[in-house]
Formats: sequence, C-alpha cells, structure tokens
Amino acid sequence: MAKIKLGKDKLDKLIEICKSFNNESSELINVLHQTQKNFGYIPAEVQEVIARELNVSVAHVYGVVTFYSFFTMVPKGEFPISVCMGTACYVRGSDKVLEEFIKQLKVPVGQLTEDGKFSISCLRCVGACGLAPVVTIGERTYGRVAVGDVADILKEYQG
Amino acid sequence: MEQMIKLTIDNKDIEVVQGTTILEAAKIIGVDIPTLCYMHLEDLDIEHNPGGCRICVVEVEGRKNLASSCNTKCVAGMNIKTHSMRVLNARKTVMELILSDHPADCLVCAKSGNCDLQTMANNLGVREIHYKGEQSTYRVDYSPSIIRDMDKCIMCRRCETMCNVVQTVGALSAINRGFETVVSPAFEMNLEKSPCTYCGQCVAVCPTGALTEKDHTNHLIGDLADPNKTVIVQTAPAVRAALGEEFGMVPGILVTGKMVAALRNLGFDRVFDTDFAADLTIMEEGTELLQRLDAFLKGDKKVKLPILTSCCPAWVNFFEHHFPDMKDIPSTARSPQQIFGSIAKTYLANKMGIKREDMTVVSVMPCLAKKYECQRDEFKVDGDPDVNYSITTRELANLIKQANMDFVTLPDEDFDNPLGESTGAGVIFGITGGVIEAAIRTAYEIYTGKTLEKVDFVSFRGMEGVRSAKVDFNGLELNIGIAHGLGNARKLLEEIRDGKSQYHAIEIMACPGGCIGGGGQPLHHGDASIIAKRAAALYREDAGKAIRKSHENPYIIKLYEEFLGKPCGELSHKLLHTHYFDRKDVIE
Amino acid sequence: MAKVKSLTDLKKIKENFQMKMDLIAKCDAPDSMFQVKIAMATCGIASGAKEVMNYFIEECSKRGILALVTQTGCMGYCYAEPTIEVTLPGEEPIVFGDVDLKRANEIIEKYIKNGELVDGIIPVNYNTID
Amino acid sequence: MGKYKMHILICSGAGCRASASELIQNKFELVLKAKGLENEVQVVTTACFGFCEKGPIVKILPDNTFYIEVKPEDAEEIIEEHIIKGRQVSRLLYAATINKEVVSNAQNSGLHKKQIRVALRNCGFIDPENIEEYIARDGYSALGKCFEMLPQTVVDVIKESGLRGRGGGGFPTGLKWEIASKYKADQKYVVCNADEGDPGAFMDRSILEGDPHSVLEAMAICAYSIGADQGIIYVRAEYPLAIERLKVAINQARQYGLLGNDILGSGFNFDVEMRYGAGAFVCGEETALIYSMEGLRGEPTIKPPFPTESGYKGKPTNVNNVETFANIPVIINKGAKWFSSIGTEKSKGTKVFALAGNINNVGLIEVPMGTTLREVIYEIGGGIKDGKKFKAVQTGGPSGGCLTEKHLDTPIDFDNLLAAGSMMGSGGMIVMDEDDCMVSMAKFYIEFSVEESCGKCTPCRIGNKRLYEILDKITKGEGTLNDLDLLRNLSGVIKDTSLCGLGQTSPNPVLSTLDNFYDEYIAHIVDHKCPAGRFKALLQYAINPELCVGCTLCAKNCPVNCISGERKKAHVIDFEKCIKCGACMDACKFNAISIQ
Repeated sequence: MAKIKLGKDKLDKLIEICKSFNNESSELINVLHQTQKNFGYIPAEVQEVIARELNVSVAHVYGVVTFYSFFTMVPKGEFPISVCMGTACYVRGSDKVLEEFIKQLKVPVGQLTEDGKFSISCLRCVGACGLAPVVTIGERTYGRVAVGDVADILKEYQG
Repeated sequence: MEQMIKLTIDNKDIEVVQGTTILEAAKIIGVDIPTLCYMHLEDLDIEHNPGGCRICVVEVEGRKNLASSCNTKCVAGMNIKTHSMRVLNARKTVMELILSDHPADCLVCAKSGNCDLQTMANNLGVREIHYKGEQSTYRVDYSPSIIRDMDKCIMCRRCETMCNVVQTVGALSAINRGFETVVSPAFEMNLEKSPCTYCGQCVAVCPTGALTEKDHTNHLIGDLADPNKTVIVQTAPAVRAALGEEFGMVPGILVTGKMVAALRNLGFDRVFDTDFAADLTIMEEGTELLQRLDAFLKGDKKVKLPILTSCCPAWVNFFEHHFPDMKDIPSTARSPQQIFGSIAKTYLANKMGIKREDMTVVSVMPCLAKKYECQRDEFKVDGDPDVNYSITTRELANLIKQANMDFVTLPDEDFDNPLGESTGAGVIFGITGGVIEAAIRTAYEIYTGKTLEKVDFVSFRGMEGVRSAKVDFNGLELNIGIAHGLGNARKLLEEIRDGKSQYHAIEIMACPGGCIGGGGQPLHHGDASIIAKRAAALYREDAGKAIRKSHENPYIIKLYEEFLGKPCGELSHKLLHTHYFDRKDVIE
Repeated sequence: MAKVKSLTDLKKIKENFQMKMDLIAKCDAPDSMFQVKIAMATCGIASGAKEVMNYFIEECSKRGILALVTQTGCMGYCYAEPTIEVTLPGEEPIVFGDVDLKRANEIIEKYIKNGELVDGIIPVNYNTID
Repeated sequence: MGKYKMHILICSGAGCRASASELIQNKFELVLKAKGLENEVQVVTTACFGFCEKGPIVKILPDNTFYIEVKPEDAEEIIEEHIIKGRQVSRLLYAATINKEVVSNAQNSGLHKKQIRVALRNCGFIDPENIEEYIARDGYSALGKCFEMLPQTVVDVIKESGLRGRGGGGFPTGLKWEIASKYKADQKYVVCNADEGDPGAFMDRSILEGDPHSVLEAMAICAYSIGADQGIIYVRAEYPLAIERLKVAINQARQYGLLGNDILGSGFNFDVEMRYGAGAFVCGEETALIYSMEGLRGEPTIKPPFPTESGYKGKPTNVNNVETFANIPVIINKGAKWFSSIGTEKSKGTKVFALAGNINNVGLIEVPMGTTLREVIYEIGGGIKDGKKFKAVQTGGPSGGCLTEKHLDTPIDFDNLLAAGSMMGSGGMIVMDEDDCMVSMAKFYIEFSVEESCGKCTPCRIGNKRLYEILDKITKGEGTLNDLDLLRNLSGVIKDTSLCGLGQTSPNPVLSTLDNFYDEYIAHIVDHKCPAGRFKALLQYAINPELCVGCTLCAKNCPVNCISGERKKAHVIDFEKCIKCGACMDACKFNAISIQ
C-alpha cells in the first residue's frame, strides 16, 4: 500500500474535473485537457487520481498521455516557447530558428531552463502559415521570425 | 441461416461461412498462412487479431494494398494469392524490419529454440537483414517472478490483451508512439510497483524473449551441490500433466513417475508431492467453509458468504490490489505450496532431525506468481522462507536437459513419504473447478456424515469462464461458483460487492484453464487445446486413485494426530493460515 | 431570445438583418455609417488584428466618425495580414492589407474621411457565391 | 471619391517589386508633378494582383483599366494618353481582359477571377460570432429545406452533386451517407473531423473560425438524412480560436432553436458536442479518430468494418471533414446540378487550398476542380518568392508527393493528382524553389511520419524509421547507390502492408522525389553534393584565389585553424579539418569565399 502525496486542494480539484465529465472513461482525453489547463502539466500522481476516478488502469492513462504530444508530464517554463515545425515554417527556416533558441537557452527541446523561465517545444502547424516561420511564447505569436530575431525576442522576457 | 460465400485461394475454389477470415478459410484448404501477432485460443474464447505485425498479408485481386489475412473477412468472389512474389517479398521485408529492431543474441536467449519470432524468421527464409539502424533499448525490469526485456519486444501486444482484456489486471499498456512505442507498466516503473499479479499469462503468450520468468535454476544447482543442505522438492499437480511436452511427448501424457525419477536423479534428498499439501489445504479450507456456513445459517451477521478459495497466489495478489475492501472474504488457508513449506520446515524437519536453516525447500510449479508468493514476508520465519525457491515446469525441463537425462526413457519412480502420498482430490487441484470439487468431496461427508456415492462432480468441470453448480447437502442447497481467468473472477467479485451474489462458495484460479494453463507451463504456442488435454490427464489420474477424498489420506490423518491436532485448530492457524493486505495506492 | 420555430421565422430574421445592413450600406447621407470588417482568424490575430480592431473602435469614436466595426473570418490573404475591408456609404468595399496602427490611422484620415486611397490595397481575386 | 479624380494603382507585390515597380511608382509621381496633376491623381500601391508573370501591373481607377508589363518609361505615355486624354494605351493592355464583364467589376484585378468561394463563401464576409449574419446569408435555410424532403431525397441530392470527401481520400460523400443511413441502430452519430493535421494546411481552421455555423447546419442536414440525433466535432486542441468560435456558434444555435429538439418545428432533434484532439496526426484517420473520441490511444483498426457500420461506441457513425460539410448547405440551396456544373468529370465543385511555402501570396484560396497548378501558383499565388525558380509543389501533406514543372498544366482534381504520384489530401500546397533540396524534403516528410506513426504496425513503426535513416545518410553524403534500391523496395512494402492510410501513403514523398528528382539523389550519393546547397555536411567552402588578397582575416576567424596561406597571397581551406561554420565567409571582405 503505497501512499501518494498530492495535497487536498489538488485532489479535490481533480475529483471535481472528473466529476464534471461524469467520471466517464471515454472522456479521458477531455479530463486530461482540463487537468493540464489547471495544473500546467500532468504528473504521475495526478494520473493515478484520474485513473481511480474514471475506473481505468493507471497504465492506460499513462498510455494515453504518452500517445498524444499535447500532454506533458514535465512542467513547462514560465514562458513556454514553441517553434512551429510545420512544412510552411520548415521551408522558411524554422529548423534554424529552433536551433538558435536551443543555442541561446542551452536546453534541449522538452526541458526547462535552470531558472525555470523557459522551455522549448516543437509544434505542428498552428495554421498561421502566412507568417512562417512562427514562434509562440505563451499566448503571444511571433511571425516571420529570423535567426537574428531570437536574441531580441528572448530579451523581452529576460528583464 | 448462415450465408455461404464462394472465393478462390491459391487457385482453389472454396466455400465458407460469411464472416470467416481469410486466414481461417485458407486453413480449411490446408494453406497455413504465417502469423506472428495473431493469437486465437479457441477453447478459452480469447482472440487477439490487431493486425499489427503484417506478416500474414496476402494479395487480394483488385485491392491496392495487401490484406492482413488474420482480420480481413472473406468476401464473395475474392481471388487470393497467399504466396505470390509480392507477398513473399513483403513478408520478408517486414520480418527484416522486425529483426532490425531486435537484438541478435538468439544463441543465449532464454527463448532460443522456443521462440515464435525465430521460427518465423527461419520459415520465411530470412538470411540477411538489409535494413539497419537504431535499435530500441530499455532497462531490463526484474521482478520476483517476471523479467521484462523490452529490447526484444516486437509489439505483438498479446501480453496487453492477456493483462487487460482477459485478466483485467491493467498492469500493462502500450505507451508512447511510433518507433518509441513499447508495452510497459505506468510511468515505465517496474512491474513490482504496478498492480501486476504475476499470473504470468503475458509470459505464456509472448512470442519472443521479451517476457520470461525469473530463472532460479542456477541457485538451485548451487544448493543441490552443497553437502550441508538437505534439499527437498515438491511438485504441483499440473506439472506432471505438461512436463512431457518439453521432451517432445504428446500433450496430455502424465509423466509423474519419470518426473520423480528425474528429480531424484538431479540430487534432491526427498521428492514430495504438493498434492499432499493440497489434501491438507482441503482439510483446512473445507473446515473453514463449514464453520462459516454454519455460523451464517445460524444468523451470525459478522460472517460473510460466499467463501472464496485462496490457493492461487495470482488471485490473492489480484484482490489485494483491486478489491482490498473484500479481503476478509477469501479463505485464510494458505496455498498448497506454502502449506507444504510450512509443514516441511516444522513437522518434517523435526522428523528428519535437521535444523530448519539446513533444509532447502524447492517447489516445481506451473506458475510464476508462486515465485513471488514464496518470498512474501508472512511466509518467512526469522527471514528464512518456508519455500526457498519456486521453479517452473519449464525450468525443471531445462534442469533435466542440463543433467543429460533421456527423460522419455526414464523408469517410473514413486514419491517419498510422508509428504508424498496424495488422493485424487489433491490431483485435480491443477484444473479449474478442481479445488472446489475436492473441497466438496470432503465437506459433504463431514457436513452430512454420509458417504459420498459419486465423487465425480461433472457439473464443476469444463472450460467455460464462469460456471455455477448446485450441490445438495442433505437438503441444504449449496450454490457453487467457479471462475478461471481474472477477468471472470472480477465479474463474480463485482456481483459480491453489489450484494447480488447468490453463491455460498466460489473457486477462483487466475489462469485460464487453471494451473494447467499456468504461466510457467510449457508454451502452448497458440494451441489452447493442449490445456484441455492436460486437464483430461489429471482427471484420469484422479479416477485411477484408490483414495479420492482428502480426509481419507492416511498421512493427513496421521499428521493431525501426531502434530496439528484438528483442522483450523491453533497450530493450524499458525502454520497453515494467513492474512491479506490492502495493496491499493492511497492518494492524499 | 425567441426560438426560430419555422422557415418563416428564419426568413424574418434574414430580412430584418438585411434591412438593417442595407440602411447602412445604401444610405449616402454625409453622416451615415462606415463599415470596417477586420479579418480576425488566427493569422490575423497573430499579426495584430485585435489591436487594429480596438484602434478603429476607439479612434472612430474619438474622431467622431460613425463606424460599424466588426470582426470576420479569414479573407485568404495570409501574406498581408492584418487585412481589413472598408465600405464607404454607397461605395464598393475595398480591402487593405498589412494594416498596422500607422496605416489604420491613414485609412481613417485619408480614406474614410476623404475618400483618398492609401497604399496596401488588396485586389480581391475571387468571386463569392451568393 | 474624395479629392482625387483618378487613382493609379501600382502593384507592389513581391513579383512586381522584383521587376522594379517602385521605380515605376516614382516615375508616375514625377510625371504627375511635372504636369501639375499631383492633387488630382493619386498614386497608391496595392498588394499582388496575382498575375506576376506579366508584371509590373498598373491599374487606373475609376475606369478599371489594367496595364501589364509596364516599364518606368511608359509612365509618361499612360499619363499623357489615358489620364489627360482619356485614351487607353492599347499596346499595354492585357488582351484577354478587355471585356465588359471584367471592366464592370469594381476593384476587379482586371483578370478573369480564377477563384470561386463556395466553402469559404462566408469567410471574411460575416461576423462568425453573430448567427444573424449567417442567417442573413441564407444560413439554416438549407436545413429548413431538407425538412421538406425525405431523408433519402437529401442523400440523393448529395449523391447527385458528385461531392467527394475533402479530407483526403475523396470518397463520394452521398454514398457514405447512404451507407450510414441503411444501417439500423438505436443511435447513430455524425462526426465532423476537424483534426486538420497536415503541416502547412489550414483550410479547416479558417472555415471553423470564419463560418462555424455552416458546419453545424451541414451536420444537422447529415444527421437528418442518416437518422442520427447526435453530432460530435473532433477538433484539434491547437486551434483555440476555432474552438472558441464553435462554442459560441453552438450556443447561439441552441438559443435560436436551430440545435436541440424539434428544430424549425420539424420534430427533428439534433445537438452537437465537442471533443478535442491532443496532438496526434493519425487521429485524422477515421477509426483512430473514433478511438480517440472514446478516450483511447488513437490507433487505427482495419476497415471493414467502416465507421458507417460500427463507429463511435459501436454505432453507425458518419465522419466527414470540415470542408466537406461546408459545401453541403450550398448544394442543398443551389441544387446538385449547379454544384456538379463546377469542376471536372469526376471531381465536382471547388477545392480550398492553403498556399504556402516559397510563394509570394501565401494564403487561402478556393478554385474550381480542374484549375491547373500553373494558374494557382502564378496567377493566384503570385509566383515564386524573390523571383526564384519554381522547383516543385508538394500537395497532400505527408501522404502526398512532389509535383514538378511537367505537372504545372495538369488540371487539379482527385484522379489527376493521384496519377501524377501525389494526392489531393486535405489541401495543403507547399511551393518549393530552386534552393529547396528535394532529398531533404523527403526526409522532412518521413520524419513527420516517423513522429506521427501510432506505432501499431511494423512497416510504419520501423519501416519509416529506416527510410528516415537511409535518407539521413544520403543527405550527409554517406549514401550508396544500393540505398536507392533499399528506399524503393522499402517504400513499396510500407505502402503495400501498412495497416492504415497514414502508413500506406507515408512513403509517397520518397517515391515521388525518387521519380522526379532522381538526379538530386545521385548528386548527393555520387558527387557528395547537394545541388540546393542545403546540407552542411555536403558543403564545401572554398577560396577563390583570384579574388583573395591574402588579408588573413579568414584565417584569423577560423575556429579550427584550417585556413592557411601567407600574407598577401591566396589562402587555402583544408577541407578535412573544416567544420563548415561559415565564419570565414562572413569575415571575408572581398567575396572570395564561396560555398561549392
């Protein structure tokens, strides 16, 4: 009998989310979306609760979480950077923009900078191909980003 | 009325029932299309046809792509080629792809010679792997019973079906996606931390060396060579009905005598029978049943019915993980393996005049969960386990091979006494329905005081997942439930939880078919009819036994007289009973 | 809000709405209303269409111009976002591309006030079915 | 119109700018000033007219005269003749445009319009968050019309229209509805597949953001015709705005009673709920989409059974994509005949494309089936960016192929694209120029398939990985000719044996580049060169001894000291040691260093 520490607030919130979907196992993906919205990411202990509430195995929840690239088990940075790797952006050089972000922040894709400020991820087409290459940081979208712009963009957040 | 449709396979015309797959249709005309991920255990009603491996593809005229024959249904007028050049090239290429992501350590793999992948690669004539590249690498997961080496996984996902659909344990799932996809417990943690019951059904169906049992043969060889150790062995009933298969014998042949001879030959100091412990289990479990029944009928509200059997360690793990709220329902009697160990290290050690710590008790089991069970803390005295090692039927076969024995020609030998004598009731412990049949044979006579005229309870037998039967106890009608496979057990447990259960007693075995279909048995390679043949063999042995009721076993009677006192007495409780734990994770 | 219970109800809504729009569009009185539609799809918003829309709403009211500023979907000119469509009373609509705040100001001052064209007109290159 | 009497519109689209439209603008302004007309005639720039081959383009308002291939020196004549004397300069007119229909169209580009907006009819026209604007455009009247028909008649109209699914496969929509309508079940579902995942495709997003009600109305029509009462929209989570607009639309439709019980007094009930994708391309595949809606891993299963027989929760389920649905109300309102009069013999109606890549007018376009690639790329798309040479256009996303120069005059429809080795797909169209390496494009798409493969079947899970590895080897200059055989065989087997459409089409980018750009593969393998200069490993920096003055700047900047040479003498780069960082080239002030 292992104990999983989560905290009452979080636990209650999770139970509430699951309940809002009638604890239906077929609503798992919606539950995960809501959870990530609330917690920012979906750590293991949270998946344990969801599994219990929806009456499915934890392995199943984990299988679903790892199948869909939208879900993450690691917290994102305060300013999550996403570089679009859709074709339109790629042919306009988004791979080089990504490399530049990695170089400047010294973290690989999917990880958090030491100060927890930034995380870099790749994104599939956001559908703003007219602005290629596209980078989003949090809610903000940057269009037509050139390698040379990267330092300036980061400066906006480093102050 | 079933509609018949006509089609052509390899230029042969054939008529099949609508709904027949191409694979099944081909089989009818003697065309054996190769399969890899496909598994159909007909007798157990288990079908797994995800169409993932793509080895079974065939050419269907007019179709753009090749069709996977295992899950494509026949359509009238189909013209199918099962071995055109296009098909052979595709199969070979697909096999090369699989092998390009598989370690090339066949020579030292636990599955070598018994591996579906190896056989198939050979059958397809793969002699070179043209495609090379990154190979998946994972940490090997060692649990007390099962070793997971996912580098060898080919994503057939049979284990997932067994774990989730058949057993409803939910320890495994496919995780990640694309090339990274692999079958794993949640968070890629070890099986030990998952709700795995160690039933071993995943191991039983794994076509490669990805899932194997934890092998204790080397430890055992060491102990056998130690002159200071008295090494005794017990063999479960299901082992003798399957061991011969490992030596090329036809399934369903009992090899009890040869097995005993082989064990003695290996150097065991005493060769005993778990069947003896099974008889003892019946004495305890049967008595407990009657006590609970009696109290229940007298209106004692604290007493709950039905009583559930507890001989199956995977089943015990299952309810500890999934139904901890109901842990007071199963019988508290230990499993025969543990009852044997407990008696061996007390009664027998005393009789033989040796110290407990100088005795090594080995069990040969059809089971992987027994490996875990014998390590449980409650079955240890001052850190010394009652049963030191549990090895599987397959490991025993391997030991026999290592010892250069020509198993098939070994002369029959008998078990040693006192723990080698058993009744027919102990023998049928290995089959679904057997434990409850054995228990009823004894409980009936004790309860009614009458002699049971007909000891064969045919209504308890069979391979249906959930069965029920009624027994007349002198006017008291007892409802008996039987489930094998944990998914079926779950159904009965949910009924109990919902207060809808009508049963007085339920027998549960985790493995489909019971112990004869255990995770430690010789691999059936998809032919589940072998399991029924093993069952028939055990029923034959039962029928041939002079004594067929546990309470009539003279050595059991003597054991109670000399040592234990009475069933469910104080000493029995200490040595032969146990308690259960809540293993569900608590989230705060 | 009353429910639409029949095709007749539906027609009524349609006619009422069209009448309203016609009043705006066809009237050529000096104090009549200007229409500004801002393409507010993801591309547009990412390029600053929201700011442009707010600018139009605020500036038109500040400068005493009666304008109906609404959002709409993608006009298809992703290369020239943000794009807006301006309809002067009695005139055909004109689409402007790459509308930043500076150009927005120009459009208000020159086109809306004086009917002078400004740079960045996008030739509509499609027919839309009715 | 204001204080100016006339306007001279000068195209400043990239194509025209490349042909000096700025000079023309200056010249016009100078001439006007000289003639004292600067307060009567205004010169303004416009975005691309989409006829860049004939640029620079100049248009005169208010009379909509359209001049092509205008040179600065023509300004004088145009002003003198046209502006002052009112006589068109006929030598600069585009002959085909001189017809009344065109001239009468205000703000017309002066060219025959290649685009017809059917699915996009309301996008950029109505406020998507105002249901009344949709109703004013005949919204929900098609649904009302359907209630006066038998469900089967509705199916027949769709069948007769010849509409084919716009999601990729091109399955006849009417037939799909008919199949779904034939199954008897207590519950049926209508699903809108809005999991637009092709990179570079944003047709569905634009429709959902610009005209969500058309999709809701079409789903209701579909539900009525097949006997369903529940609709589900499966939309990508990456489209927050589309989700928001859909939610608003659903609520409004409910308020107006256009969703819910007894719609328009017909007794027909229908409501719509939403499910969200979570970043898995394979969920665009019908069966995977349904598993995903059920909260499972989106792993496809084989068909049959098709979802129309056994879909969501095992019930008959009709799945269509957004653009398909967007066409439905129009077909009902205008009739099957009208719809089938547009397009080619086997592909009716229009198709929306997301035009992207190295093209001037990146954007969303809708053209009748049968329009040629040339028309799309040069007349609508404004040609290739920066005046570069067209190399290929990729259609159909990761499942499609690359089409080349020789396909430019192929009319676009389902069958022609397939025959040309690509496919319609959902409508992404990515244009590539001479600087794009086709081997790397193939690698890019295969990488996409590797990442998006669900991992269920062997050929897609391992095969695509191996394809990627071989392509990677080739782009690094380490490939062998044998690799080309392996690529071909493996691509063939993946197509032949994969379980679902994703795997069955994933090698298309490899096969089509092997077919059309074999030379580029050979260049990588035999000459160890990338013709497009795309790959570091294949680059060679070299110093031109004729331009090098021996300033030593390059040697000083080289981080690995691989440049040697005496002062004032030509320097040499040691290719073995060079890490291809490009620092030398940046440092050189004499343009003596180039990439080979």
